[in-house]
Amino acid sequence: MNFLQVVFILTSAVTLGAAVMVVTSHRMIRAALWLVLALFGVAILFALLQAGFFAVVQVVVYIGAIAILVIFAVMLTRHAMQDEGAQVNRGWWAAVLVALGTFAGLAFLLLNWAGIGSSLGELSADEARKLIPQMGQALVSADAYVLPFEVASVLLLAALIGAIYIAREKNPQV
Amino acid sequence: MTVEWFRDPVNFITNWLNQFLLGWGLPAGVVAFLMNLIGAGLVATGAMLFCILLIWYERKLYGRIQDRLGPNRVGPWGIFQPFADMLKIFAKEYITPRGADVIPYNLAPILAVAAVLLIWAVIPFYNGAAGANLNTGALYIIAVGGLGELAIILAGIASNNKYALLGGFRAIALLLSYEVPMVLALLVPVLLARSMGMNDIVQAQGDVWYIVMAPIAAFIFFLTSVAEVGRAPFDIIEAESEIVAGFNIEYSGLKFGMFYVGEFLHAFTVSVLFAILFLGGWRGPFVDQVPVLGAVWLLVKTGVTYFLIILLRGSMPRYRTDQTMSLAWKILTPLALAVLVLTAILDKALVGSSDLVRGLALVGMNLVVWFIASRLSQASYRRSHPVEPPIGHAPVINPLVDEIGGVLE
Amino acid sequence: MTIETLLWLIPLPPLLAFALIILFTNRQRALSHTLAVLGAFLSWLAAMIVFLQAIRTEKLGEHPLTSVINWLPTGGTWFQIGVQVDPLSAVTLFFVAWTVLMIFIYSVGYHNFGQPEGDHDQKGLPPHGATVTDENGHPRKVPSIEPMYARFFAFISLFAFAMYLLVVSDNLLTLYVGWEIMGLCSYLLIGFWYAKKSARDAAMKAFVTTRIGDVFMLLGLAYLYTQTGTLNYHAIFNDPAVLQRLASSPTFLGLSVAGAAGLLLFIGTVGKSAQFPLHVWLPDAMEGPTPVSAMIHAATMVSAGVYLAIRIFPLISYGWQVGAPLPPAMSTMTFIGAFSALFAATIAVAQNDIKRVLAYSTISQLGYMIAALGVGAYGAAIFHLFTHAFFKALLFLGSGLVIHGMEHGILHTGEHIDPQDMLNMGGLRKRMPVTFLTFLAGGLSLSGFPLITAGFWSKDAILEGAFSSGHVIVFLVLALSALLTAFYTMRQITLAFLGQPRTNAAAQAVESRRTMVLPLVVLSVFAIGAGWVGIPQAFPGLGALSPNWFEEFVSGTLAFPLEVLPTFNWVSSETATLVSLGVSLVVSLGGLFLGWLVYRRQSSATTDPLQRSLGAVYIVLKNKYFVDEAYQAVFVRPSYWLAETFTSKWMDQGVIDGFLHALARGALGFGNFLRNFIDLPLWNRAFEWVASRVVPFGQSLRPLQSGKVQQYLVAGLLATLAFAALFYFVIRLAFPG
Amino acid sequence: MIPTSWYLFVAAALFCLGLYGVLARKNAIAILMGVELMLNAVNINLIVFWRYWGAKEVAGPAFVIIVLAAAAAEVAVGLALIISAYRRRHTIAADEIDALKG
Repeated sequence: MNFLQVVFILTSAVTLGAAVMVVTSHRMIRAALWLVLALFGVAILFALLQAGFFAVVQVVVYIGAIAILVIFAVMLTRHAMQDEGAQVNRGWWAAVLVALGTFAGLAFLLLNWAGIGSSLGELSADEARKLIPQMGQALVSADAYVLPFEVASVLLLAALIGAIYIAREKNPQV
Repeated sequence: MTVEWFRDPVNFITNWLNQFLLGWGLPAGVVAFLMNLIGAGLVATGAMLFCILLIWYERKLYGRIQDRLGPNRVGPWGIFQPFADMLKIFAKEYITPRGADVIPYNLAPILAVAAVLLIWAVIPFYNGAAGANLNTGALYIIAVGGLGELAIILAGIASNNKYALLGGFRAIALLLSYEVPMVLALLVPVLLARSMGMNDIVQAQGDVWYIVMAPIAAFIFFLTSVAEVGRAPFDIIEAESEIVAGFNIEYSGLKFGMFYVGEFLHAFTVSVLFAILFLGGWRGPFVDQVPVLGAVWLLVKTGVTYFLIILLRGSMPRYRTDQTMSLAWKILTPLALAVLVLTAILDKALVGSSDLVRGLALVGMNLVVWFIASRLSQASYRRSHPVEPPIGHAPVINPLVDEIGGVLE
Repeated sequence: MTIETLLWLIPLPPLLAFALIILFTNRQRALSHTLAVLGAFLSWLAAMIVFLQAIRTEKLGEHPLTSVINWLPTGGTWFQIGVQVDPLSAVTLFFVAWTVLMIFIYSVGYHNFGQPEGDHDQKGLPPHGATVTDENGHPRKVPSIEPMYARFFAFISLFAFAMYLLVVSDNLLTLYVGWEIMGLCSYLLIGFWYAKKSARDAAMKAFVTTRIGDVFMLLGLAYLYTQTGTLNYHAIFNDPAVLQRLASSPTFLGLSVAGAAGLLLFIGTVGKSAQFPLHVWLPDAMEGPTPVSAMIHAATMVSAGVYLAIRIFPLISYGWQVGAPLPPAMSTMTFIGAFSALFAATIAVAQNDIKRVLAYSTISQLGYMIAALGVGAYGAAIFHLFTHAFFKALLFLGSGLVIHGMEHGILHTGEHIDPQDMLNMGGLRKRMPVTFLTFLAGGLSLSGFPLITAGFWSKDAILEGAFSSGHVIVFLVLALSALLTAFYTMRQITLAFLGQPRTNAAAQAVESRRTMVLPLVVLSVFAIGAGWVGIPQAFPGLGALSPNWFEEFVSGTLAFPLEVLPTFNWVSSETATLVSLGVSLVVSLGGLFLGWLVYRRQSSATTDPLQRSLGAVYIVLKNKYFVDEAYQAVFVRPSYWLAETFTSKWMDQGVIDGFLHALARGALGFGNFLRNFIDLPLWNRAFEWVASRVVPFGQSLRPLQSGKVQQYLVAGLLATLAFAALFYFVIRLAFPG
Repeated sequence: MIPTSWYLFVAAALFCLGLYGVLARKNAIAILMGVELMLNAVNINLIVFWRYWGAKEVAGPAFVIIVLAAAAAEVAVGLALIISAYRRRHTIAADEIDALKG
């Protein structure tokens, strides 16, 4: 039980707890803030995995953009927040069932997995540094992932335009 | 290794303390943890204290710009004025409005300051003296910027006040819009230095600063970071006269003080960043012999930049919201994109050619882009503002205003 | 940046200029032409650098500057495209760069930049001139600026891009791409004043006519590709094995594969460089904004045809040796070339439109080159291509200046005469001296004035080649047309410049501004001097002074190893040199003298002295042998008739429609029968019954579709889980361990 | 030296929590949050397995980037939809938006 393990256990505990609060808390604002916390936890997990780049990207994209957007939406629709009363619909027990079932299935598969006993060693510093250039190369080289990359970018553009179009007020003179 | 203390005091002390603690028999991990803790504490405290001085400096300068004396009662040249203000703020009562969401409400000011302080972790004060020489420093700065926005929106939401909420929206809208060109402009030095690490970027500006090789990017970065700070001319987000001081209206006492300090500190921080990214950071004469001199150079450059910011604040009128938006989306973002792409292409095309050629090409490219951009913007301005609309023609309305409005409201 | 990278960059600036002008700056005139000229200049710069590099390279023919990238995946392999500069491309690049740059500069002035807007100009018509009041208050007519100024520069930029692309490309496909873009550009430029019917028709004509050639060319490409699996020059023309295989495998009509492919490609050349019988479009192309687009067609684009012909020369000539009878492909080339040369020269004699004369002379000069190729003198062909580009460009620009001056005079005097008719000119040498001198230089060069002009050397080389290849008829024909060339050139000069003005307009003509005169001066330098690089060794006196650089440079252009080519002994026999020299001296000087003799006293602005002397022949020549009318009668009318009467009236409306109508009526009747006797009574009842049973069933299922997404999700996921588990265990049980 | 299985279990748990949120929550925005949690769990797995195979093949990280892009797009469009739905029907409760009810 060394230092890193302690850090890991604390982080994952916080993350999962925050996640629980996200799906259970009554006030949407709170839920959103818990979401931020959970995302932070995931970022720290990335850092523990020595994927520092992704830790930072996680913060940029999820907290810097997505969480802010979510909070924005919460604020914009705050009149419709039924913060009191049941936050779950009638079929929630089925949801619990499915979630638990999924978890059981995943756990079962994991326990039957060959590498279950393995544990992740340390990456040397330059190995960790290699990630960014490698990935950059891979994302734009024709024999690697340039196609998915481009598709993703097109998707983003389309989503942007679509979002603007859907969300804008349909005022007559436009 | 041994370092003479006067050359590189920070590492000297660090090493000494390291030996000392290890001498106690503490495990290495704990020692590293402690060292980081101490370092962070020192940097944070130093920055905050420096900020107090800055407040005085700014108020003095601002007074002179407005043909006043500025603070001049407390102490020589009123240098202790900020301390008096601090005491006042400390002594004030904490009011938590009814129906406020307590945790976020109290979290907001802390985040506001923390977000700025976090940036200092990656700032290289001089060669080899940085909190953490992340290889993703630039990205890290952007990420931390996101936290600042979080603080603002929390303040807006939590304090259960529609003006605060509107102010929060306004602020977030502006900050999000200006983050786009800022990131794009930030990528230009990264591109030129082939690294996102702050110290590497400074290292890469060995013979010529990036403000020469990428003037447009520098210009955009400067402007957008002023906007991110929320200073004039972009201070519509907390304009006392138009809207009641925006998101922090419900805060009082030290909590308000923290927002206040946060803003000043942020202004100072962005000038440090500008100095590092475009003015060659700690580079200057004799830094190779005496590294610690770098800190002085950095401070000088930062001072110049900060002076510019104050000058801007003192001399510029305030933009309307729609004007800020159209500036960000119609001018800065396309410009930054164009510059980024062209820089990338040029840099790739000139791989292997001498630095002189590269630099000249980049400068030329910037000039051409600047020329074209100014031509286009003038043309569009003339199109949207006809000199005298001919009889029988409908007045030209600027399409962007309702567009942005449509997007944002 | 390596020289190869530069090679890739040569065509790009004009393309960028085109895009920018079309998209952004088409309102600002100054910005537009700045962009265009800048683009042309950059390309010129790059081309010059490459050219210098090329002539400094040892054995360029063996190791051309080249760079290749993968373009299209074709099955397992890649279709590669690339750029390449071998001596031929280098030479072409040289004159293309110069002429193009000159055109660009020239057209700024030609389209009256800086002049006021016209009084009643409209888009699609040439400017009519504007009225301004001069310093002492009198209204004056002055030339007005072209209404579609920016558009013109966009088009010629695109054109320049295509030309450069064609020159630097290293395979037939990209060459074809550039080729087609040029076809489009010539269409756009000829029809630039689209409001004039004549311009519209000319554009259509040019497009369709060249298209005929292009279709065959495309066939040739496809055929070649199927045979060799590549279109790269180096892989086809420089590989004896491939050529051997192509040349030895026979096809129809005793043609070898090489011959057939070569002929198909050559038809493309015939279309593009306006050889008989596809020559009709070129004279009409003069409808474009003269002379700039005209000279684009005449001096630059048509060279592309000859360029292609020279490229494919190894393919055509493989295995042929001098003295042996010509293979069918080569004899075809020889015939068409020689015929076009004479044919067009004769027509040119009787034309009065200054530009048409030049157009026909272009056809005849290109015929020269083709004929030279046909008899195997490819070096001479390249040489003439080189020199011809310069002096023909010079002549066209000069004629443009003349027309400009005449238009100015017409604006001044308000006469209603054709500014392009040479009979209306005369005596211009006093009014426009610089134009006169430069035009003179070009004209002498065209007619091969001995020793000092470029045209002399190249034409001499061709004649010498024809002679020493032993085809006396070809030699005589070429000599005769050289005589005619000199004659009509002198006719042109005499009518336009010498003598007295025959109209007031001519008396009022003025020299144009500097931006238009400067290019002429530059070009005339080349028109004079470009020939001295190619003085044959065996030439008495001069030959000894300098080695024949040009030959040394271009020999081995086309094919390496050289034995692929017919070994043409260049330092040929003294007799050949002397005979051809004598002949060319005689014909050029004689022709010039004749022309002067006939036209020196020309005074009437209507009749041509030849009318009397030649009589009926003159009528025939005047009407270009009635070729257009013949085509009209043979191709155009029948196709109209076919379309309107036969296809439309008889086939469509009569046969097909009638059949369909009958079918429809039958079907209608049948349908009615089915409806009334089967559908209504039987099926409807049956299905109504079924439907009435289905409705309650649907009612009972209704609650399932609650419209709540989450319920659907839950159901779906539950099913997924169940199936996943099922499969997992089934597999486990089926394959234990 | 942290065991691989720890990460994987945490990821699985996070995934299932998100799943529950998606399936059970009334509020459409909350559903989006659940989706975000699930995506994060996926990202953790991708990175973990990248490490597990010795950090040589960059397929995992590359797809993390793709997932991030997809997530951003999804949130943008999702929130836009929610807002327009709110404008039209003044509710964002997922089980009240049932125009497709049979």
